[in-house]
Amino acid sequence: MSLLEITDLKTYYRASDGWVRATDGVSLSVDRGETVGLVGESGSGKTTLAKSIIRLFPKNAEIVDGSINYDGTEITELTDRQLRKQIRWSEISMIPQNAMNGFDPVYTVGSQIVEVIRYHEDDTSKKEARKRARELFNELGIDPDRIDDYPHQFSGGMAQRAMIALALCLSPNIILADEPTTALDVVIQDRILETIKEKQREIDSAMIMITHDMSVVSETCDRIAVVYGGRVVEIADAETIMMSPRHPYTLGLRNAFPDISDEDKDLISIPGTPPDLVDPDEGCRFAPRCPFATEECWEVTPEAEDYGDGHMVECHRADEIEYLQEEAAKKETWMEQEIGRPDETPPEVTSDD
Amino acid sequence: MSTETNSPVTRLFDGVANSARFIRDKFEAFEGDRLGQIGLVILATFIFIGIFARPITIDFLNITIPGLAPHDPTATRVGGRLEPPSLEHPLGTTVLGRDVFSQLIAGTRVTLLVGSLAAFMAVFIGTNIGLVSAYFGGWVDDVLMRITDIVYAVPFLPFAIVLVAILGSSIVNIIVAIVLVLWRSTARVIRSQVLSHKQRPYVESAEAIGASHVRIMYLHILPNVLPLAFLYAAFAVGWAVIAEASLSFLGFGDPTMLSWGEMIFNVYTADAIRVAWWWVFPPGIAIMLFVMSVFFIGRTLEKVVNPELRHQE
Amino acid sequence: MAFRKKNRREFIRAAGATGLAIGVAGCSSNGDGNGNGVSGAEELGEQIRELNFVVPTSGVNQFRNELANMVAANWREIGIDVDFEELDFSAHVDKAVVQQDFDASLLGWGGTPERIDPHTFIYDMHHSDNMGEGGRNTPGYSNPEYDELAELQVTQPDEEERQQTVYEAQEIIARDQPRAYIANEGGIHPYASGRITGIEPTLGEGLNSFWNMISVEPLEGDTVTMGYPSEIISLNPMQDLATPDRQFVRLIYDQLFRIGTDGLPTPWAAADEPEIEDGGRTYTVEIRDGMTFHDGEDLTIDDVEFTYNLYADSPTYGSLVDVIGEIETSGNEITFHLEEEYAPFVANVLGQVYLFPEHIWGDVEPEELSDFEDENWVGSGPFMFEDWERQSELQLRAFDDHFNPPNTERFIRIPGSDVAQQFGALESGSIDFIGAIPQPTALARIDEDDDLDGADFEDIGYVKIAYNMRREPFDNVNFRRALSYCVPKTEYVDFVRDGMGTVTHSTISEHNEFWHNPDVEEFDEDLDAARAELEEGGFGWDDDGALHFGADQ
Amino acid sequence: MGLREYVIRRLLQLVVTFWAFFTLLFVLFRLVPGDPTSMFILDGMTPEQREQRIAELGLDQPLHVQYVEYISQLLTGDFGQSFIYREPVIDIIIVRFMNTIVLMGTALFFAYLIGLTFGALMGWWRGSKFERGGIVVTLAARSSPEFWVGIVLLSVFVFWLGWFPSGGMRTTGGELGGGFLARYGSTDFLRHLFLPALTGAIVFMATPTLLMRNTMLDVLNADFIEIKKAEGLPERTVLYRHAARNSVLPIVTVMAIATGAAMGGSVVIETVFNWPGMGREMVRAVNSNDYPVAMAAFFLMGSVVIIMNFLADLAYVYLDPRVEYE
Repeated sequence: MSLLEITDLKTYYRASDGWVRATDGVSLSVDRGETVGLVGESGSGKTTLAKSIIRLFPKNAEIVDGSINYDGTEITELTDRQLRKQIRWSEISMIPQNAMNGFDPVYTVGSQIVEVIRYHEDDTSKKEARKRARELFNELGIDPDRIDDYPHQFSGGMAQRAMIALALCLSPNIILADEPTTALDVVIQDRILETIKEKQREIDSAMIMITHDMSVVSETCDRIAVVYGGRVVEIADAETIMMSPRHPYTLGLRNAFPDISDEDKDLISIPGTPPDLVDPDEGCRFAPRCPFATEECWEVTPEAEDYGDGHMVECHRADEIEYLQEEAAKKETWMEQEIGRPDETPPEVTSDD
Repeated sequence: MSTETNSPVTRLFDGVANSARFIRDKFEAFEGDRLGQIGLVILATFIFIGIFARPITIDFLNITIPGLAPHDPTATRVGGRLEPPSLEHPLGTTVLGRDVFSQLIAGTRVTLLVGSLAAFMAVFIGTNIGLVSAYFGGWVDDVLMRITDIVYAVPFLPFAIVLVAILGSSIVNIIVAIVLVLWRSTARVIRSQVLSHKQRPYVESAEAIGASHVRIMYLHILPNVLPLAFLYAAFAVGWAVIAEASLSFLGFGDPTMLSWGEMIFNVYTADAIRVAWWWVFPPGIAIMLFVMSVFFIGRTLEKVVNPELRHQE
Repeated sequence: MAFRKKNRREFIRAAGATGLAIGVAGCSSNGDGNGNGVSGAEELGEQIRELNFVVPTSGVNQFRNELANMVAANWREIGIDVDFEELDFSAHVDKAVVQQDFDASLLGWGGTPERIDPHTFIYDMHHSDNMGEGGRNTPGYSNPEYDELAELQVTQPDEEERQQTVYEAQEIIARDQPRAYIANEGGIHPYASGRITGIEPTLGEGLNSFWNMISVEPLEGDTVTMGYPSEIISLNPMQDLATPDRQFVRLIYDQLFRIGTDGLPTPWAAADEPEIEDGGRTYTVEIRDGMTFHDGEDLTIDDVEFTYNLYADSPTYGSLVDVIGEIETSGNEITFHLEEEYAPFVANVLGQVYLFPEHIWGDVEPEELSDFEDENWVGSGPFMFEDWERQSELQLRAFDDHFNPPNTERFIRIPGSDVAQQFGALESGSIDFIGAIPQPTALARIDEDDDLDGADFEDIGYVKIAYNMRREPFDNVNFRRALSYCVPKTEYVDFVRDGMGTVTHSTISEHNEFWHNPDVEEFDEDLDAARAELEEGGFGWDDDGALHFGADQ
Repeated sequence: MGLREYVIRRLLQLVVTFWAFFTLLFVLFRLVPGDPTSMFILDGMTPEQREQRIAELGLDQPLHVQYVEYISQLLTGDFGQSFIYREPVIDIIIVRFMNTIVLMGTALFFAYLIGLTFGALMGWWRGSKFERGGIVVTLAARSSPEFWVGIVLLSVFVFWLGWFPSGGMRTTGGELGGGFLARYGSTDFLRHLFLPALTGAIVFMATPTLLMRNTMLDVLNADFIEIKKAEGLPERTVLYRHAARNSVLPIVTVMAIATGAAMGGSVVIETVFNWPGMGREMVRAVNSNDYPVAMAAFFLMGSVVIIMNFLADLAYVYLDPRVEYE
């Protein structure tokens, strides 16, 4: 039994023109101590998926179906109070994208750490809580005296470390890290990632790392789930995703980031934008942007298929892996005019075949 | 060389393009914004009434467009004393038998005049002070902002009353009094906006080219803060109209210009509030509607200037 | 745009057919249709310049503001450009009376009881001695023939003789029209007949009169509350006092004589009429026995003598008693020796000097007098000062030891922002009467409300337009007379004031029956007559109807 | 720059502002036509009396002499003597000032109490009918001049329903003077206070309502609010300790300015309700050329704004740690 077991989760938003299916039938499991990466462009639904785990979404959103089982507790069935007291932060905490905005600007960083410790641990005195905050600062490489500083007095990297301290202060079992380093410059990024990994191992917690950056996940994650259009389109261990992905979207994403092994490689981005998730039609949601889409892709929603070792892929053409990988590496494949519904502009791939 | 000759021209074009885009945005912003649309309709109606309130004679064409007001608003005894509304006098008559409906229509002009002139001048002054203050900084900024502080300490109505007592109560003096106080908020806002623009690369590059201060301020920075000035102008119209009405109500209005505020002052001094509801309510409601329409429009413009607001609606 | 006042002529031209025609009568004399387009003088000189017409704002006086508008419209009608200038009271007085920087000025002149004696209206207002800055003779009227009469009447102790002189004087100024005398603005003062009784409105003052305040009586309780649209400045009799102040100072302080309800001085603190000897140059007065001040001290003949010396020393009021040469006292009598004959001595001096307690004011330096503050305002009058909070209320209490105690135990005066606001308070019952004329709209409400009534009174003061005779073309008598023919006096009284008040043509009101000359020349709205006057004066009109001097002028 | 230097610097600016403000006033009032004797001329003041009075008041002195004299007088805390009443200005003005402060203070208090609550709710229920209706109502109130609101309230509550007195500050004939509580604590006073204060509250309410709604929206969208929720803190804590605390910042500045507007607007409300306040006194003083009183009234109104602005700045330093002492 995994620590966290998400089954067929559907989180929808009410919008003026219908339901936005931000998470639409996602299943995912996370083991103790494991790091799972959620990768996708912005708007793909990865953040909603992660926040659904602690039911942290606006008033107009709700989990319409599915289950989130955390260590035997069904999170979807908890009352708000139980959720707050038992799950949030004490079991599952988070590190936001921009730490600077993650702290309330009008209170000192230390007081905000103390606030959360004292809320969850009734018998911890203020003094003890402060002591723990200082220790955490020390461990994370910040001068402990700075707990009395205000957020704006920290540099970006320091603020992110302070945020990590906040996320770790209750030794949670799962940390939701939402693009924890994108706001920072590259040199600091690595050091912060290292720090996170180190602390994670120390307290043996699992982590869900949300990012659009393939290079970040490849270094830090055990397994990677690729999210598109509110669904997990491909999931496998990090190496498989990086070396031999089967989904065209994963291929495209990989193209968009520099390859550590091949410095000369051109960066290719996927044309188009993520789909509108308001009441989507049948068919693969990636089809409109996919250079390999066939008639079937437009008509039939692909089911997840298992390719061994937990490598699940939702694609009709996942079997043609060599061809796909070869073609996807070419820049021309991703030219915008090459893509579209077959009957409008027939893509070469199909006529060639 | 090419950049040097190019730069002012392109900047100018950019400025024009910017304004064009702003105006287009403005109208786009009204789409789907019910309040903004209502505001536009009300304002357009008032403008129409204001323009055609009284007869207009075009000399060289030798034609006279008849006015909307059925009677001379100042003529006494066009009806009886304090007659309630009737077909002849849709809004009844005043204590000296003047036609309230005609007065209401004639008052629209004064309102439009005060609103537009005062707002334009206040925003013009405010924008320039804000621009100069932020652009030059240092002691210039210090002096101008201290002056702004002092103007902020001036309570508006008492100041206007004193000024009108000195200069006499004419519409021009009332506008002057309003303008002298109203520019302050625009100056502050424009200043902070310009401060942020000053740091941007395009200003640095203009400086590098050796453009003059005036050129940088008016050709490079101004087009970028103009939308904000527009917004403040919209609100200033509302405040100016309220200010004129309040002054008139206190008896400091221009005696030669019958405004809505002065109509209420007349009801008040004629001690007819309890008797002649038809004389009190129309001008009061007119003031409210007019200012509301301007505020509705301002709110919509605000979304153009500050697109973040759009997502919050 | 509402062109109500300014440049009406231009407006008419610009607007074309707008139905704005006003007073079309007499247009034909304007020469429309008789070929040459010019009437009046054979050849035209310079055009008459724009005239500066200083008038009160409608906030100061709505009635008079309307009147001014009508007058200005008529002046424009006969071809004169008018610069219509509305001013607040203080600015108006400063410009017209002090600076004398005006062409025509529309102001009122109050009809307080001490002005029932014709001296103020005849001498102060029209004698050439008083045409300096701030003087009463605002128009700068200077006519030796008239001056002689004005001086003569002061020295005539015989009332019949003096009446004849005053009659002649009135004829002369009616003929010369240094001012347009328009209307005596009597009217009604509203009161709650359901709450008070014994009201006694008098000539010129209505319910503000002294006699009313001591005779008014509450039907229930012990308090009468009076409303007045403005606040009292001071109760110090030695300060510069405005009319509302005087109306209360005289409740607290007594005089030797008071102006009676008939307008004639009657003995008050004096026991009897004065003994006049020496051809009107010696006045002897005996004071009433047993009078005391509010603090219980006796009022003696020494206090009276002290008072007159105090006035003589006062920088503010010294001139009032200038005419007194010497004062003697013996027993209960005080004798005044005058420097010269002064017919209105009883009304204007003995009736206006307030009696002071020497034990309170004795040590005050003359230049401190106007700043002196007697916290309890101790006088000997029928009311005692009780308490005062400015802009809130002034409370008085009856002085029971007075020889003529008031009928109400307490008297409260409430200042308000305006009459309209106070009328509301009268209706709601927080005020018992108002010392001001309400708007015509209130008249109907008085009729409808069983608890309310209006006290009618007439006025001897009037509203008038002063012509600045120091400047041309006002030095031309025909010009002034023509302007006076443009004043719609009847319209003003009947329509604008809804019948309150009376039209006047003389400086002495018809309600001042003894002194009023009913046979003076009359000027009411008549534009034809105005044009005829102008033609006679050698003026003429151009094609546009604008008024010009004749070429020979 | 440290806090202390900042405060000192602001204090110095305050002094300069005061001086400039005062000089402006002096010049302004000397330009008003007429002089303090104009009031009396028609009531019998002779030309000699007039000249005597002008000299007494020192108004025949050159302007700069009058200016220096007045400044030095003011430095000793003396507003001088009323030209008309001939009493110390302070005696005349202080009661009016208190009356105005009590009226406007009450109005502002309720305007902000209601406005902030209303605005916060509008922000909370964004997009709802309540919010949309609220905006229209608020803008309608903001579009109405004070006198208009006052007249409507008078018509309804006094003339029609007869629930409240039509004006004044208390029923007449009672004991005058008395302590603060005796003056402002009685039910009679509160009955008189209700309508004028309501008028002010309605007019002043719009600004805090709309501002609170906007800042609420901003703050509720802020990342840290989400973090605070993720931390498991109860909604109340998040709302009050974090969201509201941050929303208050812009309100503080606007409140200082609103106080100024309220002081200025008091003239109108006092006129409509015959309130014995400073605004009316100032109009009277201007009309009768009683400069010392008019200037003192104007000066006090301005001072309230200047001082409120100063306090707002200081409060900001305390409330928002991000403020730098520039």
